[in-house]
Amino acid sequence: MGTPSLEHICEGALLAAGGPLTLDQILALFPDEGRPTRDAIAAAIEALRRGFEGRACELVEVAGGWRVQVRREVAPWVGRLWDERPQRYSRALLETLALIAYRQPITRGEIEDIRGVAVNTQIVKTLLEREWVRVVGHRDVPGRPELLATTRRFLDYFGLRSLNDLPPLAEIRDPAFLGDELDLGEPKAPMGDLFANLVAVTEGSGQGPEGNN
Amino acid sequence: MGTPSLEHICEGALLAAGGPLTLDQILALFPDEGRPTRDAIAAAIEALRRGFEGRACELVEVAGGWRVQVRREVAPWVGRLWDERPQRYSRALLETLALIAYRQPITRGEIEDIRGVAVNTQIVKTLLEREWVRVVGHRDVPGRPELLATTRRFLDYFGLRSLNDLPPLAEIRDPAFLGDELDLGEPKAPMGDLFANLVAVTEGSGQGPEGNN
Amino acid sequence: MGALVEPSAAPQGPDAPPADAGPRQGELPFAIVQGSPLLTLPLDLYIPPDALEVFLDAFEGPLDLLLYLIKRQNLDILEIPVAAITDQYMTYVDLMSELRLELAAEYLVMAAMLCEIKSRMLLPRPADADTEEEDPRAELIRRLQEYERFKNAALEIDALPRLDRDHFPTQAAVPPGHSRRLPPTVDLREVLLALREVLARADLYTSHRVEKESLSLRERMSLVLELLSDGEFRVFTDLFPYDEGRPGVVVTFLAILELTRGASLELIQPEPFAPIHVRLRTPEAPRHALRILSPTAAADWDPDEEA
Repeated sequence: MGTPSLEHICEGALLAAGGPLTLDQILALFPDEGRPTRDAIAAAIEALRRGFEGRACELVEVAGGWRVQVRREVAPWVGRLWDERPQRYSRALLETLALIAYRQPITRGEIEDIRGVAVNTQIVKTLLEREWVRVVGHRDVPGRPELLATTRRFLDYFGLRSLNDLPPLAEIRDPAFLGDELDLGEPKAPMGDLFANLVAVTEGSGQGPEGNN
Repeated sequence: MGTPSLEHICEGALLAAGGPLTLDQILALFPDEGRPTRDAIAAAIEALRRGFEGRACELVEVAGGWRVQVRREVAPWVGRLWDERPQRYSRALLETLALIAYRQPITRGEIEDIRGVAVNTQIVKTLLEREWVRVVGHRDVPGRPELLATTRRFLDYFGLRSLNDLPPLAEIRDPAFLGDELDLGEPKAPMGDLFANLVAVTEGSGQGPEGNN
Repeated sequence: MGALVEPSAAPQGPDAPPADAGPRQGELPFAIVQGSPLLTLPLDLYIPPDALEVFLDAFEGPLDLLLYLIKRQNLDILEIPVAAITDQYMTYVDLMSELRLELAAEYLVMAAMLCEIKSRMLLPRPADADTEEEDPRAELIRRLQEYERFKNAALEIDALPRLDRDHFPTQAAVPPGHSRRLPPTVDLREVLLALREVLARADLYTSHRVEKESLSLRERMSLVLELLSDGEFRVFTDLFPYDEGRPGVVVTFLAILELTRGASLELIQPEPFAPIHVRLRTPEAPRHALRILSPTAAADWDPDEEA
């Protein structure tokens, strides 16, 4: 094939990488002299993405960059390459994960408050081991509980580009018997901005703190 | 893409497998009922092989079965994905480099006199290979030891216009300088910002050449 | 593309589980007792402790159980009939304690909360609107809603296509031998810290004082050596830069003197007032750093073919 085109180099790298690659990682494959521009790489990736249409794989953007993945339609057969069935996660684990994803950074105690039951230590351990969740700090209250947040690996695993791609949270409705004077108030988001953004996106716009219906 | 074709299933499996697959392994992906014939699989593989022509990867038969691999032409770029992570340089190397920068042209013996220990040959070799240091002459004393000096590349790497941009020794001796308040974060390759800070500090003090004590 | 191979009727593939096999509250049997699903709790019947345990295990705590009780009756959380729900809830709790099942503390706390709400609902509410009192159910409703939204979010996250189940990354093989060993990156600060340490150590010996020399002089010494690195003679005056003004000339002159003093250079003047030539010292050269040749010797001397 002679000297490979930019698109071929990107294709080879993305097919071989086994995980997402950022534009910068792709740029780093080229020596300093003769390094293509970011725009050229981006254009090659876009051409590649279209080229994958109708094939067994697709090129998708996730938090960690661009990734070639086997299409969902083929997964049932391909999954049989590996003996173990894909893991199913308990509701307790998924609820804990959901709370960390939507309410991060969050302490274990805050998770317990919302779920109404103690958080199983093993669940948090599993989430940490899978590197879906990590400790990002400690809340400055007695006991200095750990603050948990999701990782880029979590986003990559679930094919998300950012937390904004999470399915929107359901709204909280005010009971009919409550007048406006009663502010049920969303429990204050621990670390303001991150969560404020998340809420704004997930709960839709043009809605008060707790949309009244 | 609807129900996947046999060819798509083979393509997905071969790309995801991370190693060669035999026809039997591919056959085993299908449940007993509705399993295609070996001939059908072989035909699909042949179609796939031709489909890969002119792309970044190729489908080749190796001892372990069929494997998708990056074409040789693309390998020089793709192989860089697995560049070996750099180790850190030893303290001895950094000390040697610093002495060459501040006391050039300097012989190995003079470096040993100041450091109080022998200079490892490998260290000088590494500095020469990195092209941060070179031999600029020989001192005319018995043994004619090499005189070492820093290079233009050294200045470029550390973002210096000339050696005068290095902070004077007096400042380096000051325990407050380079202290934690000057935390410059992770070592980024060539460090524009770091150096901007340093220059600001050194220039602010009306730096003479090399202030003593 | 060749024959379509459809392994089973379900489009999910060979042996995919039913699409919504996940537990769905409100449709989930309490338990499977001897093969048959137990859809409503037979309060009037003996319940094997095992079954009750399974039943309780299906819930993620008191809030989940309450949500189940509400949804089972197609009630809206917002209009929760506290009296009826409390009675049902208490039935379970009583049953559990009768059976001496270990009851998680959360269930008891919720029981106490429900009883309190129920009793407050029974109290006559003050007639005047000024002292409007919060509905006793408000906090419970808020908690139920809050829990429910995350319970649903968990189901949605579970439904997201994910690696190892719905997608697989590709891993094409790469011919070996193309990866490189990268040199470490170095921070100038590291170099300076290293130097500080050397200086601290050197100070202990005090025999090595760092002299007062400017780095520009040191740099110029290196440059002069580099200019002469081919071992050839250069005309002395050619070593001086003319674009750096007086300081440039001075520093270059000092550098040449310093190098000559250190016997790295030799200066040669064939005869008085003739141009001075400079080159690197070589082992074969005579020991004098500065030679002024005698007029006779100078007559034969040619800098370009120096022995």
